[in-house]
Amino acid sequence: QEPLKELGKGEGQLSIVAWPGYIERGETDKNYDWVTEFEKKTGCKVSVKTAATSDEMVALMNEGGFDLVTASGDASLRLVAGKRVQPINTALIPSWKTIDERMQNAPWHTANDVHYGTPYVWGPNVLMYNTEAFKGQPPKSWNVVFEEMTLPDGKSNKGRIQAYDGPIHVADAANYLMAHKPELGIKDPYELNEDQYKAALDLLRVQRTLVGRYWHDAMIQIDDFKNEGVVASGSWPFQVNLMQAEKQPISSIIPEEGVTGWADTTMLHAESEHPNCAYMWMEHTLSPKVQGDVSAWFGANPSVGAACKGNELLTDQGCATNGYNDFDKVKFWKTPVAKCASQSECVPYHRWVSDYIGVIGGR
Amino acid sequence: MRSEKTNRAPLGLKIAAAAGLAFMHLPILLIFLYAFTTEEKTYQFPPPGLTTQWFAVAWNRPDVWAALTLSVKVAAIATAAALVLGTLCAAAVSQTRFFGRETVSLLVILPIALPGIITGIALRSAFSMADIPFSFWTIVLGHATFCIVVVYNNAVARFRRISGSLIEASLDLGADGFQTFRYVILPNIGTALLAGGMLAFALSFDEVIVTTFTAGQQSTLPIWMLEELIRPRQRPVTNVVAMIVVIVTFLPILGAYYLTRDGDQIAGAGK
Amino acid sequence: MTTAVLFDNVSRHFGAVRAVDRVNLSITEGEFFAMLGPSGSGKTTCLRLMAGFEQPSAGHIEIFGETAEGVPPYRRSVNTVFQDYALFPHLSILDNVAYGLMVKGIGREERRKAAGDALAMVKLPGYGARRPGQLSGGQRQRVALARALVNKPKVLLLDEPLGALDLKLREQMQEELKSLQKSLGITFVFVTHDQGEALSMADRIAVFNEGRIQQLGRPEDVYNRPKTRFVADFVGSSNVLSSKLCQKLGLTASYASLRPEAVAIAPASDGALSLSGTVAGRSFLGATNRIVVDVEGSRIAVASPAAQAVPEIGSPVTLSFATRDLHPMEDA
Amino acid sequence: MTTAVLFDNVSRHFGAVRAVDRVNLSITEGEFFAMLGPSGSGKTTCLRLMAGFEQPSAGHIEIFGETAEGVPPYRRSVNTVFQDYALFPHLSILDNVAYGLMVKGIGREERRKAAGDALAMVKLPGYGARRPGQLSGGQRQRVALARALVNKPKVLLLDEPLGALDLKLREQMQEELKSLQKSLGITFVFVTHDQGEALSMADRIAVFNEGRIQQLGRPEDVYNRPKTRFVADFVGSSNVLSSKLCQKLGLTASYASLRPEAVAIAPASDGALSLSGTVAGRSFLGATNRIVVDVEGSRIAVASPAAQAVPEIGSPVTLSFATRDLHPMEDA
Amino acid sequence: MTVVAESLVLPERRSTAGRLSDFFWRHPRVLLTVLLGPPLLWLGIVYLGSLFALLLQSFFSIDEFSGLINYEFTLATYRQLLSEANLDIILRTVAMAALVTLVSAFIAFPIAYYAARYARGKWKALFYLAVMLPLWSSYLVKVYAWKLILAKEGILTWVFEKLNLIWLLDAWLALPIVGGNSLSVSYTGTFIVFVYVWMPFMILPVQAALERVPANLIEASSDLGGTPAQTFRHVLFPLALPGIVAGSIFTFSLTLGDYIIPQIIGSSRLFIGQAVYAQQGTAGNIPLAAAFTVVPIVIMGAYLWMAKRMGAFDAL
Ligand SMILES: Nc1ncnc2c1ncn2[C@@H]1O[C@H](COP(=O)(O)OP(=O)(O)OP(=O)(O)O)[C@@H](O)[C@H]1O
Ligand SMILES: Nc1ncnc2c1ncn2[C@@H]1O[C@H](COP(=O)(O)OP(=O)(O)OP(=O)(O)O)[C@@H](O)[C@H]1O
Ligand SMILES: NCCCCNCCCN
Ligand SMILES: [Mg+2]
Ligand SMILES: [Mg+2]
Repeated sequence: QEPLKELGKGEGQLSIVAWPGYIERGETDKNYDWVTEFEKKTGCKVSVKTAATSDEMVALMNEGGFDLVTASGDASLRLVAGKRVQPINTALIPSWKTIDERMQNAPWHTANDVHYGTPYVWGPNVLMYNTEAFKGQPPKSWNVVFEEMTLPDGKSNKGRIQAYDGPIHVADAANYLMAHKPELGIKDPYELNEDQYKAALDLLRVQRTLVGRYWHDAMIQIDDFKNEGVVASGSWPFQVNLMQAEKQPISSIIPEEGVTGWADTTMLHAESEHPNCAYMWMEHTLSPKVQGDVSAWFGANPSVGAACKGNELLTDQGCATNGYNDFDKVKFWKTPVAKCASQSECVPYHRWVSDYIGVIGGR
Repeated sequence: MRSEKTNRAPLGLKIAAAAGLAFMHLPILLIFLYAFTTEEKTYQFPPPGLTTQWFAVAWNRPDVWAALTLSVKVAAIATAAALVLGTLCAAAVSQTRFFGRETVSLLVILPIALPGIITGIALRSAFSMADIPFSFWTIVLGHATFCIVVVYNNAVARFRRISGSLIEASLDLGADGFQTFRYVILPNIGTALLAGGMLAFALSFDEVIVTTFTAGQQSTLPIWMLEELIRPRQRPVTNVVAMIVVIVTFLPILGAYYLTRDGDQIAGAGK
Repeated sequence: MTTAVLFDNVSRHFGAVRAVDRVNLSITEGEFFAMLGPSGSGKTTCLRLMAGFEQPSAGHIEIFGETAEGVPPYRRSVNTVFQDYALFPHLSILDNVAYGLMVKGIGREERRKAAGDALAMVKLPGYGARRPGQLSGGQRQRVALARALVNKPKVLLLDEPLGALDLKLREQMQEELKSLQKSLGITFVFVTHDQGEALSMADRIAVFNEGRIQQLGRPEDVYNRPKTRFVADFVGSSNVLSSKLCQKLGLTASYASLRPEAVAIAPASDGALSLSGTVAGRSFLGATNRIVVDVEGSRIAVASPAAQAVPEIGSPVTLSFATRDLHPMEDA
Repeated sequence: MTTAVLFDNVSRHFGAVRAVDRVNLSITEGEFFAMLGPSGSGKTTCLRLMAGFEQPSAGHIEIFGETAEGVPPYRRSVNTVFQDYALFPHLSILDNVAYGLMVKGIGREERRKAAGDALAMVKLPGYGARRPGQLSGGQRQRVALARALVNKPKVLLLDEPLGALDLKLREQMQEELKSLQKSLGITFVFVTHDQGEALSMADRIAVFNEGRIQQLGRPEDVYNRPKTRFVADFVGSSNVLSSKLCQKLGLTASYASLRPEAVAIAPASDGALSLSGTVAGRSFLGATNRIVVDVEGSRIAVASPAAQAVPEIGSPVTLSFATRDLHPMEDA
Repeated sequence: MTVVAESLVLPERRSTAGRLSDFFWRHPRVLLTVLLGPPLLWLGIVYLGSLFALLLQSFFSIDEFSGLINYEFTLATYRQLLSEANLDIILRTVAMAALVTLVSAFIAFPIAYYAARYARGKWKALFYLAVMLPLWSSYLVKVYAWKLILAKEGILTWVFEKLNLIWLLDAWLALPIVGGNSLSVSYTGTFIVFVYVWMPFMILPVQAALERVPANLIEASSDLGGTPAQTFRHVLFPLALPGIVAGSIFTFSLTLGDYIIPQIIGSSRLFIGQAVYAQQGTAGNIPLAAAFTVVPIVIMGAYLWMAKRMGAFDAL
């Protein structure tokens, strides 16, 4: 498919599949609004469909009817392979050149030197915890969510932790094993041979005994921290920010094992009906203002360096707090494939999917 | 039944029935209670304070009105379609004899006896195969499919009660088929159709699962509620809406009861 | 004399069931015609063939000389009084009666007047505003009658119209129906399984069994001279003398009928026949005592006037009767 | 002679309705006792009081000398044959009949045997495996009977058990019931609104009207010597002579009854009374002709033997009857 | 009395309706077709057609990487359906549905029985309303109300605390399988909410069946010596059974397919509805989703067949 040659008039409409919290029009907090102005400026009316997991995003895009998707690394190449998204003409996006160099040619949206979208924001999967349960002794390791232990408040962590309800969470277990079982020889948490994979699943089976309910939806996780006595879980900075704003005793850290993370790309559907509006939106999202606002709201890092300075909501320390400088420590989500780079044969994603359902089901 | 006036229910039965009813209703009272709470972000128990402000807030929220209007429209049209199809089917099954008559009742029951998710997915994939875009009409189609059975059940039960000789009497007295329908059949099944229609409306009005699969971007009241419950802005507004729906539907339910009371029970109601 | 209804070899089969089987009959205009027979013998089916609710499987039906097949019920000037009355529950009594006129397009005032007159004729003036549910069985029956009669049908079909009524009420209605038929001169075809009813009301009776007419004739003929065993058994409580007894009495027929009231408990006088047996049962019927006598294994019932002494059970008695009261019968 | 059932001034009121009103009766063990009366006269309610489904509002009931109040139906050795049989549709015929034994804890084999015997007694051997829906009305009635009798009740209550049956079947069942009662010696309390049935079957009859007993006595007494106008009217088709006619005949009573079969159409012979009038109607009843004569505005029915000639309608006739056939009555 | 028919056959009506009526009378098959056509077209063609199309999809497979459907006949999807993890899901769901149905019948029966046999006049209307109102209140709002009740820091805990019964709750939650960290993340919680939401669907059919039991059968049983308990066991219950079966069609099927309740109240172990939803929506694996739907279809098919034989459809 050939990318768009030149920009025309807006079609008046734009529909986007996005992670919750990615596209705000001031309904939750009126300070966070990067849609209203865009609509006024371009006449493109934005509608958003949120998706809680990457798989859901892929499914929605396969089904069609959307223009854009904010795909994470574990979804983006699948979309490219499935020809669900089209290459973009960077020349039609004036702000392309302002993009952080680390992101400009990132492998999750570039295939054979062709770009399939504009970087949106990126961030780590942090360890969120309840400060009262940890009584001033913040956790240092992911072990609080993988192994049974007594927390500083004197009670066991059993039933009080959560884990992400997506197969990609297997990578978190692999990441933990990378640090704690070096003998397995894991080099990349997304590239696991049978033995490594089995060890990760075993670890997840232990975790199953500790988890009451897996988290699937950011808002429900917030609810569970408030009402279900959950005190620690892998999470997104988004939830941390929201709860802190509500004055909940919540904090987060990047544990010593490092973290997995996401770097998301705004990708254009192969059969988009509103490509002009879509290009306008991509351009819009690359403005330092929007980049800064999204980063502040979601607890993410901008893909445009300029956003780190002078954004009211993000503040000048924002980027540092959200880990802008830890880019290299984050193992970004990507889709596990059989033909992997670090070793001869890896367990492919479809097995992650079915086995993770099995683990949660108690197998 | 004649001596039952003098019979008293055994105490154990009374207690069991009362406990069952309490189980059914206490959570609903809770829903009502939270329509008045002053806390808007979480459902704190007991509520920190009580207020009636949410009624005004709900009244002024355009999204509430949009969802409500859509739901009413969908339910109304689905009910109308179910009324026509259900009545035709009931008339055919109860007034004539044909091969496969038994199968028809099975076919009519199927969309409600199969879990909604199956109906939903089946229709959804059929729509996308036939390249029908999701719209208001795809929702209506999905709803009408499982509403037919309620109308059908009510109508069949009533047809069974109209003695066959009533229709023959009309023909005998010189009324042709259409006159007989107009002057005898319709007046006699009217209340049953009304009751069936109301139940169909209620079913459609509260259907989430089938709607989830047959709606595009439209948001009916239950879809709106799902969104609100997962991503709350002003939580009590959802309760206000739920409460008002219950209260507003109170009278029609009572009406349906009195309309069909001395006839067949409105059995299988509200499926 | 015009023929009102003609059945020419009419059959109506439902699958394997021969509900009506090669029936021939011709009902004369103005006649009170009764169809008598046990349950399932095809009476209702015959009536429905006349009304047009059923079509014959074979044979031909004429009503007043015109072919009836293919004419829908609503275009036949034949009306029916249904067994369960089939009053329209949603209409007032007056509107029920006016229904036939309404669907013919008669104006409101005119049809209400006609309906009022019809109600007066069945002695229910002033009941017009009620609903069918507010009337007693006998009253409903009369409304059904008025509803049919207001259309001035040429033939009125009545399917056991008195079946649901109390004995007392039934007797009263029998008289009323009979006199109404006389005064209107309409042809009545009346279905019943009550022999008394048929005997007392009809000009002619057709006795049905298993879809066929067993005997067709005046009540006296049917009662006194049953043609078949079945008729003897079913109409009145005639005794059927077995071939053994017939032989003993020197008859050639293999069966004969003998009415209980034709038998006396007394030694035979000149020219009378006699049989002897023992009393097996007796019951008081008001006007008569019914005494059952065992004669060589056959039971013969005797209707003995109440005034006469009743012999004890077990006592031997002699029965006597005139030769002319014995009616030889076909075997069927 | 033991008293099986005793009603001492028993009343049962439903709100304003006096279903049973100060009834006294005493039923003797082994008796065939009939309760006769029009619809709504309280017969069923009396039966339900005996069975224990109703409790008296006032008065006292004893069954075999024991107080019945407060004893639930399932602890009374009284069984009922319900009008519509009330067979359990989900049980086989055998299990229906064995039901009473099962709930008493009788073992499976034993109760099946007893039930089989009971079915044989009512002439339904081999029907045990069927369902009630597969039987005809008369067969169901017999199953209901067997189901009650298998429990060996001391009193059997029967609520219009023959009401739903065909005339023919009814007559047959009447005989069977009667002989069964004789052979078992059980007390039968039998409700009916058919006077013929009551007269032919019962040892004694209680005639009910509006919750009260109008007359209690042997069938002959009730039929021949009705105590009240109501009884005369209801039992048999007695003529009730108005006070005007009574006066004319020189009687002191204000009403008198006169049975149709006691009247002859003939000039009065010695010592007989006579009245003259005109023939108003006539109908053939099989054994007799019923001739209705108008006498100064009152109608008097005459049962004239079928053999006798029937006068034309409108012709003047003279009626004659014996003085002893006139029964003076109470006004009620 | 003005209309006198001159001949047997009244004049033919000239109106279209009259002629059409005659036509239908002479050709009843055509009338039947007109009556049955539209509903059969809808249900038989559109609905059944969709179902078959869906089932057809279960014989395709999905490309694991791109998530696109591979339109070639294969039984691979069924092999996948029969994996241990998926069998767990099926078993778990069927067991839950059966239990929910059983307990719903248990709770519904006394209510239906009281309403059918004892409630009269105003009380009867009140009972009817009391049964209908929960049916008319939003399913979602009810489920969320239960989330509040069952949460670890929810109303039930609060009540148990006030009653000093918290040990009882803890003891229950300590049980294997039915227990968990809190009611809202345990099978117990899922079960309670299922029963709560679907039980009302059981009451009306049972009530209808009970109302059809003639009163004199109860009296006959009593007359024959049956105590009230025996009468219930041998007469009332067997005769109400078709109603229970009719009601259970709903409790069973609705439990079988629900994905919202176990998602909100539960332990993240999937139920069939969730699996279908996840495979269809989240994973975009339509073939596997279709294969999953075969399970409820087969179960409900067998169930309906049995129910029909029991005469339960008359009680619907
Ligand atoms: N529509 C039908 N389909 C099948 N069989 C029928 C139908 N109508 C009548 N029959 C059968 O035909 C026979 C005659 O029935 P019909 O109703 O004419 O009898 P009947 O003499 O009126 O009896 P009853 O006195 O019980 O009313 C019966 O065996 C009946 O079962
Ligand atoms: N449970 C009741 N509640 C109110 N009224 C009743 C009740 N049972 C009977 N009655 C009334 O009591 C009167 C006598 O009724 P009962 O059933 O005893 O009459 P019956 O002589 O058996 O009449 P039928 O011949 O019609 O059966 C009637 O007026 C009836 O309406
Ligand atoms: N009161 C409505 C509850 C929702 C149940 N819907 C069932 C539809 C099944 N297809
Ligand atoms: Mg008939
Ligand atoms: Mg009675």
